[in-house]
Amino acid sequence: MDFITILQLLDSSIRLATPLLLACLAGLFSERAGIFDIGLEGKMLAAAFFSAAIAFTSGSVWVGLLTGVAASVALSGLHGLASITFRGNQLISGVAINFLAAGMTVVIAQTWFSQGGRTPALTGDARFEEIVLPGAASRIRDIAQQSPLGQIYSELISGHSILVYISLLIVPLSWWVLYRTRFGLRLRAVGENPAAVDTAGISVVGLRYAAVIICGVLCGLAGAYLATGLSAGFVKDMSAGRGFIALAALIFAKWRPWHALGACFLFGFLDAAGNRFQNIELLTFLSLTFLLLAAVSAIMLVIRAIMLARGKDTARGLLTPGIALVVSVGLALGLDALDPEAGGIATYLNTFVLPVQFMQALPYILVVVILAGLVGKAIPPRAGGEPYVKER
Amino acid sequence: MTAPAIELKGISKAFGPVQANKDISLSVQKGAIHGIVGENGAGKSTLMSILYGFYKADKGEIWINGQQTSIPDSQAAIRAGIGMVHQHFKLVENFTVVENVILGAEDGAMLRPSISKARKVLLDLEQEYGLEVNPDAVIEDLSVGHQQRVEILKQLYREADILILDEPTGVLTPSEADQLFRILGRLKDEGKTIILITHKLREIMDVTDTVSVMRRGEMTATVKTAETSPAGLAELMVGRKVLLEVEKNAATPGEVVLDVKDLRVVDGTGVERLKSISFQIRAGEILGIAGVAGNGQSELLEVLGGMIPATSGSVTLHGQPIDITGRESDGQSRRRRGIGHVPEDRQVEGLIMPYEAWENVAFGYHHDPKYQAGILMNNSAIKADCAEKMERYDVRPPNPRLPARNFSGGNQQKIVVAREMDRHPDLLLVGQPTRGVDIGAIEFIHKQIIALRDAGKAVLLVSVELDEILGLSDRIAVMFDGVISGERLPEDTNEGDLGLLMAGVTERQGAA
Amino acid sequence: MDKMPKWADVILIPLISVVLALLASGAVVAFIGESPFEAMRIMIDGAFGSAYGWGYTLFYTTNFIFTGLAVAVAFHARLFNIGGEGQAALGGLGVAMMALYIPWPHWSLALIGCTIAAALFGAAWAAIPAYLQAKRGSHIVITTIMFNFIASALLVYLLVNVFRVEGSMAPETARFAEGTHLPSASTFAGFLGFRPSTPLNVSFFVALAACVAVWLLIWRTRLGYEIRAFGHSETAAVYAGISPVKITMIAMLISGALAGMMAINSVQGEAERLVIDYVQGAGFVGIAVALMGRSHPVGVLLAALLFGALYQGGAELEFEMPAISREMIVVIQALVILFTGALDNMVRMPMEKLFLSLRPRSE
Amino acid sequence: DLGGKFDRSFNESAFNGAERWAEETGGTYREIELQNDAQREQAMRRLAEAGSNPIVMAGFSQASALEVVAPDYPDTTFVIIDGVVDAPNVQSIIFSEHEGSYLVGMMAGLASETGTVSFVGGMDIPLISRFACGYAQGAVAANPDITVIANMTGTTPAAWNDPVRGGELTRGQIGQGSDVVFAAAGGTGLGVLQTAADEGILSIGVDANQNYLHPGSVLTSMMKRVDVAVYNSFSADTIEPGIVVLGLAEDGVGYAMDEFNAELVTEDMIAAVDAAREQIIAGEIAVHNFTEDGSCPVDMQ
Ligand SMILES: Nc1ncnc2c1ncn2[C@@H]1O[C@H](COP(=O)(O)OP(=O)(O)OP(=O)(O)O)[C@@H](O)[C@H]1O
Ligand SMILES: Nc1ncnc2c1ncn2[C@@H]1O[C@H](COP(=O)(O)OP(=O)(O)OP(=O)(O)O)[C@@H](O)[C@H]1O
Ligand SMILES: [Mg+2]
Ligand SMILES: [Mg+2]
Repeated sequence: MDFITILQLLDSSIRLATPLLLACLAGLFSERAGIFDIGLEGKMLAAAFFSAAIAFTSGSVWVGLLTGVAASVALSGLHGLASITFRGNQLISGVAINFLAAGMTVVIAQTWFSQGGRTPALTGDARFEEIVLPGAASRIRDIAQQSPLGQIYSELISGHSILVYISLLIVPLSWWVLYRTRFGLRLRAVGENPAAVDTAGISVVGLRYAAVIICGVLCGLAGAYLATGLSAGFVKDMSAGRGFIALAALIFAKWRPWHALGACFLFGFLDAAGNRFQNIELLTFLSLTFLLLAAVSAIMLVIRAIMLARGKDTARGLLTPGIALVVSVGLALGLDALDPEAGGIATYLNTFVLPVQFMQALPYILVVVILAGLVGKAIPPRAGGEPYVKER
Repeated sequence: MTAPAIELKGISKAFGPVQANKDISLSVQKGAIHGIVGENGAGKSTLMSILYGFYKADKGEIWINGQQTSIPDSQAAIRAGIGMVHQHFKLVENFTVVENVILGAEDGAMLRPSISKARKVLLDLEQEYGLEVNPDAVIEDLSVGHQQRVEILKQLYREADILILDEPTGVLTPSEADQLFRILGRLKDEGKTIILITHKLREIMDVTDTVSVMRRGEMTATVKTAETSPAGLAELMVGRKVLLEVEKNAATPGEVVLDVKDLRVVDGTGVERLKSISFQIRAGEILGIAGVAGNGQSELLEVLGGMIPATSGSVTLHGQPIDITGRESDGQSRRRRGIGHVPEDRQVEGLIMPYEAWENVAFGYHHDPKYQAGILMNNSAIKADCAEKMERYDVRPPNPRLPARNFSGGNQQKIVVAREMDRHPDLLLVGQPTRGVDIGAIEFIHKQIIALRDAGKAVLLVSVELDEILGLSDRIAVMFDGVISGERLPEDTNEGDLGLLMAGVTERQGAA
Repeated sequence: MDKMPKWADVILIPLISVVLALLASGAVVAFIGESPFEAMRIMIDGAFGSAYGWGYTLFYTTNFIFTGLAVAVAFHARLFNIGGEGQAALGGLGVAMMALYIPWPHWSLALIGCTIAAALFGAAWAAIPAYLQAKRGSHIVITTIMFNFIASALLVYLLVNVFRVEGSMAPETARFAEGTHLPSASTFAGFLGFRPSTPLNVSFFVALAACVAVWLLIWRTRLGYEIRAFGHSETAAVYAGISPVKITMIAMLISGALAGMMAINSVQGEAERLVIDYVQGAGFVGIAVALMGRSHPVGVLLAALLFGALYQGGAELEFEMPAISREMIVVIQALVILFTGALDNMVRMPMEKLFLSLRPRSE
Repeated sequence: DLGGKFDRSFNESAFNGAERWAEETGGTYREIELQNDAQREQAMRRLAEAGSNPIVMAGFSQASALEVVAPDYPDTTFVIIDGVVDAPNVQSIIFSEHEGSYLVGMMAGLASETGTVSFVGGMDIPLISRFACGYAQGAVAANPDITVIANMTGTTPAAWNDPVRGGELTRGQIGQGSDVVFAAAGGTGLGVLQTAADEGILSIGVDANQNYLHPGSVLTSMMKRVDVAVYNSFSADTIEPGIVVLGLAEDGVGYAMDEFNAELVTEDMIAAVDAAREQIIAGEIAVHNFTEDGSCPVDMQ
């Protein structure tokens, strides 16, 4: 596998991870405040539709973005009404919102545009164009001609929609809000023990609505990115399960912003890899697998090293990821060096072509494996899912 | 004379058909410590919740420092200078101490200044009142005693003038309680007004200036503490004379029932919770285990009760070995072997709160053949059994169809006690049997434990109440840091001596 | 203690909620310029107005009973099984293999065989997430979502590459042999006017039996008692000697088996072959059904009937009113879930006040 | 079929055929859009009982339902598109997608400068493989050294409506050198065509004429004249039972030329492709049909 392929893979990961990341952070705010939200999917879809529809009619993607966000916030408000004000079941409300968005978007689209639940294709200012940084190439074929550093610059750093950069900024921002502001402290508290917040004289209802609205805004960005950034228009059901994957990423990230970035990027990467490597031979597949393992071990090693430096870990903690790194790099290189034409085991292995379905399921399989193997128990915010009831 | 700090006039509150407070009036002078006593469900917590704006009274007025004040929510209460330490702590478990303290009392939108200010204030408070806690400790890592300090610190940080404490000592060790009262004394000296709700009459006698008695939602009396006695208060509360001392005959220990040798428990995080514990209990004997919470008593009960496996060691019951590390390590097989277990926390362990009383009466014994009808459970048999047990153990109301959560703490405990003792287990494990239970129920439960002993059964009693340990036990073992730091006979020791053992001082300090 | 009479609680409030949902749906229908009353009439008539309508309504109901019960059982153990979709798909695979490879002499034997296969395959697909939850604490919501995707990939692979009939374009198995065909409603209830083409078949009774069985299991057996206890408090369960690992596994296996059993209705009973993506969202509808039915078999049955009626009535609506697309039906479903499930208290709170004020005050 | 009425390709095309017929003749027709599998039979029976004749079904998934339904309504004539049902009152219309795909494959091979062309399918089902395989054969015929990359979008029905992933797949293929991409993936294909336009490569539409979507970027479209088939069925006086294969000869499949792609397609390309077309019709070139044996003579990556 050559360098540019890896870059393209990472580049694709960034794009695919962005809607996940936004939706994941949306869920993070909501669930941190104790409101479970399986309606991320629906809100994303509604935002995708309204942003595309209004971007088309107004000709401005920014107006579209605002409308999309507003639509998502409206659904959030509905979720809040059901689960905060009327203390309904948060899961049911989420399910209802998913159905509602799936149906409504198409019904309205059909009424407005008569194109079978689609918006017309967006062009020009009605779309988020990729931002090409100074000196960067934009087209894949031009990038391939550049030097490695230039490739990194053009492929990875440059050439994304503004929403990608915004979403990357939202990660530290979320962290900062949650852990460094009064609002964040209260938000986290209300998800853990609303009674504590209530006795402290703070409005539980107010906080939870605020969280749900933030969730709506972020979901709105995610949906708008899908319809006006990644593609040029709305197609029915175009969220394609990403809301659920974002939810999985959220649990995977244990409800923490930086981890959410990691989880979403990993999911995006697995997705990109599944797209890129369909119909591959077993041998290539194995060497790729070990390469991925090596990457994961390297990350673990770095994390452990940082913890060691901070005095939160012993040197022994470095051992396992270290060994894993050496072994997997060795195996990956070894397998790569085997010549499939030379006969013997290599040729034998190479006769197996993995079915495309396997490669498409692989990201999901890997998520399960990683979850079971690397991540411990995920403990959700303690008051999550329970309406706060205070007799009056 | 200045206006009273708190004056309640004609407060009434009903929860549906339950009249929790009936026309209650109360007046507390500034700078006084006022006690409120009453049975479980008498309405004490409700009254205080009204004062703190948690519930809205159906009728009545609240006057603070001579001014009529409306308290529609907790925020208004805080503004009126009222602070409350609830019976069940209102702390965010995975936050640090300082985060809990500033929650709701932050100085600005940013946390950092608030936190550094709070750190300073906490340091001052610590020096002023001896309330030491590590500001960066996470609540769930703290002992209950420390958690309670955090609750008090929260109120002090808010500069509350009126402090309400709802059963603050229910979960504290005697020394922790003493310390709490010293702090309350100091607060009082500063002119703060304190309302103290407790079931422990000794505490009332020791620290309060005045005391009110509540019964079935009504305020039956308010007296000066100096002019009353524990027995008098008890009678006012329950409506009859109550035995405050445990009455029991001398023990007649028989053969060894439980023999524990070299028991070790290492928990999931690698911490050694029990370090080679060995002891025996004979038939007709109560072994009391004293100790500050968190020194291995819970793990001891859990291992013997089959909730967690031991790492090594041996346990025999009537000479027959019990498999404590392997497959047989579960509550069911322990019950089959004749071990009853009243757990330390009835609400989290002993009962399924949404289950109705009859379902809870079968809990853990649901495999009992007399509860079965073929492959199904014989629900009517269980209900009948439950009604009968409720009758005999004086559970009120005696309604098998009421969910456990709708019983008061004392009655919940009676349900657990009825379930575990009514089968006359050869060995009864009891943890904190009377925590948060009113004196009427305490008397009852103590009698049951003695009766079981007198029937020739072995009892292992774990309690942080030294009164209880001293009153019930035939032998006392003290646990400290996972080991038994000493053994005493009750007639041969006193609270001071036990207190030292509990603190890890093993030399005998001239017992009484 | 009760704030309202029981009939108000179980009948009046859901009824008002459904009416509100239909009013909201009517507004949407009016928005696209059609008559809401006419639409309403078509839907109700389509779902319940004829044996034909009932045949389809109850057919869908059967599916939703299975997937609804599946979610409900897991819910009692506080496990949120979102994997009904995948488990049902695997159940279909089980049924297909059973029906294709064994020459069944009679449908009743085939039904037993296929039910077992469907349950086993469904349970097997739930087993890995259950094991990971029980032993490793891997969040069951994620793992079951992932297993839905994996199941779908597996089925596409098998249907395209293994089971597809030579030369056929459709990724589906061959039609099952005569001996596996389940009697349709026309056979056992023809006197009610059901015609041979009715998809409703004997597996409806299996579904009803499953309701009873689940009710017995949850409220009358020791296992059910343990499942509920575990669902309420894991610590207490351990205290009582109930093994969390065992309960997690068993509850999920039962849940998966129930989801898988949907296949006897759709695959063996109706399609008589396994087609690609035959579950078509029934697993997700099962979540709504279980939540609305408050995880009680009777509630699940009623909620399943409601959704069955929505499906069939919605289909009729679409046939009769060309301007109404299938997405409109989805909207109506959403509104029903929203009002009866999530906004339940919106109706309940004022009703409780009303009943309290009507009642003469005791004391 | 379940993809939805306005999928911009297959189903929409059928609908357009019906509309054209209705406009021209003033006749009326009824349509039913399906929501799930159980409705297939239901819909057919309803239409038959309502007296519709003929009844046209679009989509291979209808075949098994029709097998059961057709015998019950001997007086009604059924037409099934893309599927084969052997019954006296059923006409089965099959398109030779491989032949049409062969032509656009050739065009791709001729237009490609990089020597790599690619294909994006929806789900990996036989029909889509037939498109892919025909396309690959055509590309190789135009340029024996060509590399053909083929990707599928997913394994759930969401694969037909995921333009985002379609775009990513296309980017990946461009990264591997492709400069002509053929999309046979429903709504997902819109993302493919869009990305191709953004990245400045050529794309090929499917089923209906999609040239107008991105003028100057869509090289051509592989037309599958479902509209013609529907129109003919409605207009015909009598419908012969049996299998009707609509291939190049019948103009059932073909490539689209119009003002939107006129500048992209050179005279030479048209000449070469038309020559191949004649040869296929004449039987001189045999385009392998994937569904016959489930394999493809050309390797795809
Ligand atoms: N939220 C509630 N809903 C219904 N009834 C309640 C509620 N809270 C309290 N009650 C009822 O009010 C009465 C008084 O309860 P309260 O908690 O004030 O008693 P208490 O004196 O504090 O008892 P304890 O000593 O056990 O704390 C009880 O009989 C109880 O049944
Ligand atoms: N939802 C409820 N419905 C009816 N009664 C309730 C409800 N919640 C609480 N109660 C009643 O409130 C009373 C007090 O409950 P609370 O939670 O204050 O503690 P408690 O059980 O009295 O605890 P303790 O014994 O530790 O004092 C109980 O008697 C219980 O019957
Ligand atoms: Mg780039
Ligand atoms: Mg109380």
